[in-house]
Amino acid sequence: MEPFKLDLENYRELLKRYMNNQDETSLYQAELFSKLSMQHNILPEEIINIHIQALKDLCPDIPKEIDMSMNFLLETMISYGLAYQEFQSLREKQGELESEISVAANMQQTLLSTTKPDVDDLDIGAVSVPANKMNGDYYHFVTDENGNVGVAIADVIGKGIPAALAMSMIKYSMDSFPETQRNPSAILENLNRVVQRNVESGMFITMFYGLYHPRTSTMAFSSAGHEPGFYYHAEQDEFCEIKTEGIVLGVDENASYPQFELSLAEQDLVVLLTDGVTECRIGDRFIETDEVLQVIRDYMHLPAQEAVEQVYRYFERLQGFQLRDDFTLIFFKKKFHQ
Amino acid sequence: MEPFKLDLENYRELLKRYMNNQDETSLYQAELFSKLSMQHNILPEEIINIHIQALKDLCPDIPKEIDMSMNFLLETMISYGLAYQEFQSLREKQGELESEISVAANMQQTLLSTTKPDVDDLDIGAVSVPANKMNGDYYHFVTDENGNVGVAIADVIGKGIPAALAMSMIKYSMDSFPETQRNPSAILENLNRVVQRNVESGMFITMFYGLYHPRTSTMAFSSAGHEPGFYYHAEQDEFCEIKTEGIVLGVDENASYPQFELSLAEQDLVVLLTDGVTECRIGDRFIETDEVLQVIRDYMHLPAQEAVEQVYRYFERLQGFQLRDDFTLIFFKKKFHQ
Amino acid sequence: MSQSCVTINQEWDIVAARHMGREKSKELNIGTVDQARIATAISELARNIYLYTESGTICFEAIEDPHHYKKGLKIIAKDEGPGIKDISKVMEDGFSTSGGLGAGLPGVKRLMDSFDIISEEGKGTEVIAVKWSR
Amino acid sequence: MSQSCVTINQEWDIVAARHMGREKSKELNIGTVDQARIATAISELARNIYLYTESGTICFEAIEDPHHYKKGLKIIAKDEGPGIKDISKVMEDGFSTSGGLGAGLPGVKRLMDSFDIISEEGKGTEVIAVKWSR
Ligand SMILES: [Mn+2]
Ligand SMILES: [Mn+2]
Ligand SMILES: [Mn+2]
Ligand SMILES: [Mn+2]
Repeated sequence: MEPFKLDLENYRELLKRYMNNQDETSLYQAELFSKLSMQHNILPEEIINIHIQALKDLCPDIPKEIDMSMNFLLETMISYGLAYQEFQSLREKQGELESEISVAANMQQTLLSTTKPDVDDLDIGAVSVPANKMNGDYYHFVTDENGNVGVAIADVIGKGIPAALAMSMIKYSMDSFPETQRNPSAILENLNRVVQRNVESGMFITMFYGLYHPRTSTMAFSSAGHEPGFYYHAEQDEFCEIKTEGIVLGVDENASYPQFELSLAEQDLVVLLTDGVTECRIGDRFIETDEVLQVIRDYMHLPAQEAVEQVYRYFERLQGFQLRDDFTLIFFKKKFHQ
Repeated sequence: MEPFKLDLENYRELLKRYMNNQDETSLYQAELFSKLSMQHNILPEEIINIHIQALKDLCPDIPKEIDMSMNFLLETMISYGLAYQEFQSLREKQGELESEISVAANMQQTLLSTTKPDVDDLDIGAVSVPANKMNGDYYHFVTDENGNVGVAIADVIGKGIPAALAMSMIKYSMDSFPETQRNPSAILENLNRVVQRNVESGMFITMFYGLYHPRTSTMAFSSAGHEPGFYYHAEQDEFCEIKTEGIVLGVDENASYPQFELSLAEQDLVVLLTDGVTECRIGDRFIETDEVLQVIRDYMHLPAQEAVEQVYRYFERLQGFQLRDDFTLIFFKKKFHQ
Repeated sequence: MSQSCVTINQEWDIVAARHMGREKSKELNIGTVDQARIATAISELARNIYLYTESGTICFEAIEDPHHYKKGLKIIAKDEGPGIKDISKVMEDGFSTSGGLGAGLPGVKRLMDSFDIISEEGKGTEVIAVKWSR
Repeated sequence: MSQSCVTINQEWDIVAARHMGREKSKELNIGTVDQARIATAISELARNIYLYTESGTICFEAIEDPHHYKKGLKIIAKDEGPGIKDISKVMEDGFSTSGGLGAGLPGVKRLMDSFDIISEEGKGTEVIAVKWSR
């Protein structure tokens, strides 16, 4: 195919060939013509105009009424042309805003970054993907001097930039807690007060905090209204929901967060997640818990990091590659004794 | 004019009238037809199609080649139709983003809110207005148990969302400093390390920190590359620049911030500001320092809060009601002895 | 430098203004596409007057550039309506002024080659827009 | 359930695929506008194969909905190319895949009534899209 020119002559030649042959090649070139025209900011009314010109050249005896009808058609295209121009400015504006948000998202990532702890008897996997650029979910690992592993998972009710701002607050606050207060119940009580004081009413945060003691193979945990996780009991090959009590952060200044405990045997698995996983929407319906557990079951034999990534990919596809909510999933797997 | 229907019949009637009369009324209605169509998400190729149908109804003996030519034209419109659909999703997305930013800006205001301290011998005024929705300037007052008044004023190099995120960080960090380190030099050294550690390279923060001791009527201060403020010496009726040394935060981990002192006599005034005030742009030129001081002089006899607001309003108007940078101005005025 | 004007009191006057604008455009040899754009711009300006003010006028003037290289059509839309409080706001896309149906003043700006607006609250608004013949 | 396929090796094959798609659409009584949309979707899919993979196929299948209420055209575009690493990314507007000239996969999704994609890095990509006759 010869190189493409964006002009009346070219359009006329294409149109002529199509009128003679009614061939698909001409129609394909019509498509290319319009795409190139768009790249050169040609508006739809100009396409109509070039069509009128070409038609008059090709059929000089075109009936007058048909000629007139084309002017009428041209008139209807002006507003579409305006919309196309507005689209172009909006795209530019959007580009600027998106690069601002990218910078902010990078800052957030630097700020919220965490390292998976390297513990002998645990295989840990974690994935957290924002629905948009900025993440309103949060997870964090800490290891104290006794080798205990703390894991936090949280979700701001809401998404995007405001949620991300609130998450940064949580992170700063946690960083400034003294080491002595690092048990789940105390941490949530502390955070609750911070949220209560600093966050506008109407913005709530749910959080689960677990503290794993390798010596006893137990996990102590408390939850502030967070989406319940699951405990997979390997011996009985059974999942059960991890029950907790405790209100979301930021509602009641005097809230207390009872602490529970879970004993992990070999091959047991603790699944922590946010509602972006369990409230995955497929078309018009939400996914059922059984389906979620089935997907987890399908991949949990894999190394923990690979497993969470596969589960994520599965749900990403199920939702047509457009997450409706931030998605965070953590696998906490007790290894075989070696 | 009769109520408007969005259908083939209606289009055909309009087209028929135009073909008979070539009147402006029909063309005006063509415009209304296309605008209403756009509101109902009708794509341009559908307009072409309805035109083809109407034309065939009105001229049953339309030459075959002209009919074919219209199919060719229709083919060129598909891409424009796609662009229109993309425009609609983009507009929706943009709307969401803007309301997100509004919420975030509100949160930021709650977070950064500060109360002017009530000190016997001081009259304090402060105003801070963002150029866009989110503020990359920051000011804050603290009063310690001895009645000393701390004042911080800062500017992130950059605007918008990333700047606002960085500002939140500054605020959290300052909140968590122990009381014992609240002298200007130490505060800036501390913050410098926080910024160095947590903020991506390329984002800098300038800050001025002053600590006023009412007992001695002196203000100790340090600056991290911040826009110099002014000291008005009432006795000599003279302004002078407040000289400082110290590099912006986030550049050099080991930077130190020398501390200076200023004695305030009755009616003396300390003016703290960000470069949004001094680099106010009028058309093509920047304002001169003398002009800034003249404006300050014109209003400084007023109560401090009223004075800063008047100065702001003056500059807002000068810039055609479109701030190019965040604008922050603080007056710190030593009262008459009563 | 003679002006021809149409007074806008009712919706029909929008058509009269478009008609006059189109005739003037033809006299100045402005092409079909630009004629249609000018007509749409006139609709927008006239609809603003019709919807938001008691009455106003749309005037037309044939002009020449300083070097006499080209001719153009100048449209002056003037009213003594409530005026525009925040001009930057109405010049933003998406902030439409004519009942959601129009592209607003940013649309007029796009349809024409040059655009200026003067408005005072309580006194009225004047929009001046030019389209050159090519 | 018989499929007709076109192998995409060179640019000309895009036209062959469009042609086959259009013929099938006509057989299914799909209207002119939708025919043009289907052709544009095929261009997009075939151009992706042509530009980014060694070769691939575009197949067509006439289908019926479960209640036999309506007929539709199913398009299956399959290649053994490099696969798509981040599918959500290529499904975003503005992230065009065909050399800046196309509306990309989001365009295909808009042009058709249903859309699905399976891709594995290093193994290839399969897009399945359906358009129903109205
Ligand atoms: Mn959330
Ligand atoms: Mn969520
Ligand atoms: Mn700044
Ligand atoms: Mn500044």
